[in-house]
Amino acid sequence: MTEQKEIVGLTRDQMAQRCALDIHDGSYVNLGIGIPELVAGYVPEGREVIYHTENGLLGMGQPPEPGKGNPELINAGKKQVTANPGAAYFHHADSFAMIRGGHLDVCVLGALQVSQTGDLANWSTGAPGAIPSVGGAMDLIAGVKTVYVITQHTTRDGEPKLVESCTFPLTGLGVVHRIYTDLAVIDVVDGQFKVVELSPGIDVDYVQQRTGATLIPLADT
Amino acid sequence: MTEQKEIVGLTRDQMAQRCALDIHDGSYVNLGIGIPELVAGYVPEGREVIYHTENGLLGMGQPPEPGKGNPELINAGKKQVTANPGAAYFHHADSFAMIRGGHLDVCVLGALQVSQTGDLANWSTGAPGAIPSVGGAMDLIAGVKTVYVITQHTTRDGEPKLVESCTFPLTGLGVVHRIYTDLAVIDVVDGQFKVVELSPGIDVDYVQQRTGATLIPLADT
Amino acid sequence: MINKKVANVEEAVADVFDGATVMIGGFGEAGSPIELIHALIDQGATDLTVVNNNTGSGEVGLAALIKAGRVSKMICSYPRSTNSTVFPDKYRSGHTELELVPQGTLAERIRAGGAGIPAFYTPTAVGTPLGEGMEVRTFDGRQYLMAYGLTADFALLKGKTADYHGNVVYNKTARNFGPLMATAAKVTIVQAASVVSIGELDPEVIVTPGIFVKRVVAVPDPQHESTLVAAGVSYP
Amino acid sequence: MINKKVANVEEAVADVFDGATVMIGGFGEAGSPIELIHALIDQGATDLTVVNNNTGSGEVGLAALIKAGRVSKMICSYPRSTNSTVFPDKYRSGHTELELVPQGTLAERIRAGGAGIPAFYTPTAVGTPLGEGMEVRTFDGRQYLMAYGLTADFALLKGKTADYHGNVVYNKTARNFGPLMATAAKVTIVQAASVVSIGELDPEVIVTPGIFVKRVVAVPDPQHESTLVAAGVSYP
Repeated sequence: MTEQKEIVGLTRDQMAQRCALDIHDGSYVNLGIGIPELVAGYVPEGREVIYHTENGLLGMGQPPEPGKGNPELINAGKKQVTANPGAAYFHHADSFAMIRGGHLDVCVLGALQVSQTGDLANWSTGAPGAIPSVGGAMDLIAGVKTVYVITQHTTRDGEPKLVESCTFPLTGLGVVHRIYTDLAVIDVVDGQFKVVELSPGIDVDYVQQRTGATLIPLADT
Repeated sequence: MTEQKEIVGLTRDQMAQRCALDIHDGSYVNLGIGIPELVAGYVPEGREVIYHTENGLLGMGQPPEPGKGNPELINAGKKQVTANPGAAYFHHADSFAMIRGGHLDVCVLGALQVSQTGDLANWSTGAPGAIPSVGGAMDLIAGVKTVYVITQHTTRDGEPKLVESCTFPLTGLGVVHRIYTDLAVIDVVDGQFKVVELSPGIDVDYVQQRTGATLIPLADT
Repeated sequence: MINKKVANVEEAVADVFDGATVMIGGFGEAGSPIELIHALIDQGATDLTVVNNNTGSGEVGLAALIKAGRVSKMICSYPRSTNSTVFPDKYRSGHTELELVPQGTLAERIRAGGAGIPAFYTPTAVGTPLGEGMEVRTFDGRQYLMAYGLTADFALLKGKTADYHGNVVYNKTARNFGPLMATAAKVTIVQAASVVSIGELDPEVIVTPGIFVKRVVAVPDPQHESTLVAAGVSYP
Repeated sequence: MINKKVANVEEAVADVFDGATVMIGGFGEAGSPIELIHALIDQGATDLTVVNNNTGSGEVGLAALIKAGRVSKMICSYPRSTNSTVFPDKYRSGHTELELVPQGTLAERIRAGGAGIPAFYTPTAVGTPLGEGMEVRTFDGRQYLMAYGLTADFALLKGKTADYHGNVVYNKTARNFGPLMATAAKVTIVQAASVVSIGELDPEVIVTPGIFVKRVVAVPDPQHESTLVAAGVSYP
């Protein structure tokens, strides 16, 4: 009797950990809300990474100990944080000068959809009656040097999030460099999705079936 | 034997003193190099005026006592100054945001020529071979709410400095509100020079003869 | 003599008029001038255009102003926040119009307004729904959108310490939009936990020089939005 | 670990290349990084485009760099200063080109370059010779000129105190163009009288956050231009 192989892919923490491997020592990084926030917990030994939060802090640290928070020291998700030694506070125009001016090395964002040309949709489903809210997402992807996306490979309903072209309202055009999903690490190269790495126990056909565009498999690279 | 009346007009200090009368309590003021600098010494009793120097200081004070200066605390003329209590330092973009954004109430400048439409020429004679230098003059007259000029009524050669239209390269178009000369106080109103006040012992004909445009005399106003 | 201190928040906001554009500092609760906003609710001005990153939380501060029906238009980047329950109704009923602006473009538009810059170009939002209707221009082979400077009649801000000349320092991430809005409003009003004598603030560390500030008012123990919301407070 | 401190000024400027655009901080002598400039003279890079408010004084610092023939173009607002005797010759002989920019437009162009803004509109210089050739556009009935963002390969700046992350605070009016240029150069190099450990600078008072700075170098007793000029020093 053979054991049925259960395909699960990476957990949220594993995706964050995989992404953290690609963030170099000395990088200035902005992490989006959700899975991207977990990346901060997985910086490899020996690397120092400085976190930027667009509401005016460079050198953001971990959440405060319970009861020790300050309602005037928060992150872009409006959660209480701390400031590391070497931190600096500044106003919103200076903060977005860092972003728009290309001074941040990496941002890591969530996604509703990513197209094979690197378009990102992550701010609105375009549903009627929804309250549209964009925050700093469009600024980040327009300005930060390298844009990483961490996302489940498909929606809860099994719909592909990696697609030929986005159907949701765009956050930006041609901006995503690399995507970390539960199933694979995928680069956007010359208008195509290129598989860089498969999660343990996952084969490329399995990923292709769950992707809305043609993948360039590992073997061809 | 009648005494020959000697016509002299106001001294440099008297011109500055006259100008100081028109600067209201609580004003934020930028003073140009030369006679305008003297205005700071004549603020009437009971008024508080805050001086801005475009190289990054609001709350500029008097020159330091001899030997007590700091080469890193200077004014726009690169002379050593002091900072009054309540002063603030800021960078050049913030300093010119104050100027361009219309936050300064008054600037007082020197002039080569002023036209009857309020054009000012004060940065270049346009002489061949001269090294053109503009500094902050064009920014000041484009941004400050009220622009005063203090100048001798004529050049050393007796040529009028108040003219129908400037022949020297312009600093700005239609920007001057009031001119303080050794002979008169003159407003720019609707494209004409209007005499507001004559210096003691000076009559309007005397001023008109030394002016390169038609004056609206006091009597007609 | 220059003394910009006024006696209380009521006096500070007394001249806000119907139809005014009011910039309100704060990112979420950090920097939100709750006491000034509550004074504005009491004062009664209506048909306001409000500029803030968000739309408030619970039924206090900015959310209470919206709930009271005083806001006919919001200019903000992120109206949909946790506990932001008031704005959706006013938006869907058509009472409150929404101008949605990316956060960095919003910040830069306010800075530009204060700095006498009528318009600038930004790469943010190119090719997106928020770039629709904006002028597109190419520099060095890349597309940019033209954005306009933004100014206001009033700004209501929260500082940490102010002095009688209107110099202000802020507290941590409560700084956010404050220094920008201070420059962009005709009448900038700052509440600060303490208002100190001239010369007590170090000229090297002042964030908002007094030239940008018209009035300061001491609010020694400012309330925190999250505390009020958790306690279920509804203003007034 | 992040440690931006380099051993000396020679190492700090070692990679400046021929033809580079170099922003140099300072307004007159206040904020002029004389030791870094002298190291650049020794280093030998030439055909430089230099951005500074002035053109130096006497035959030290920036004036010495110009005198050595290394500057093919100056972008500045006020080349004609007391003791500015070197530039006029280089300008008249055609060795050094001049781009004259009003001071506020120069400052804003540098800020824009650092902030990812390719162009903006300004009322300064409308109708003057310095506005010739610039695009004119009317907003709200007033004319403005379009000015472009300005960036550089290197910035040489003088701070008061820096830390190992590259955070910088300045001294009085020596701040001037420093915080702007720090943002607009690919490689920003700061000399500071002291370089301190991480955490020694208060996060509330840092003027240039470390993200903008590539290298810091300690120059404990920086020379003052006016002292050198008065002493008749000619570098090298």
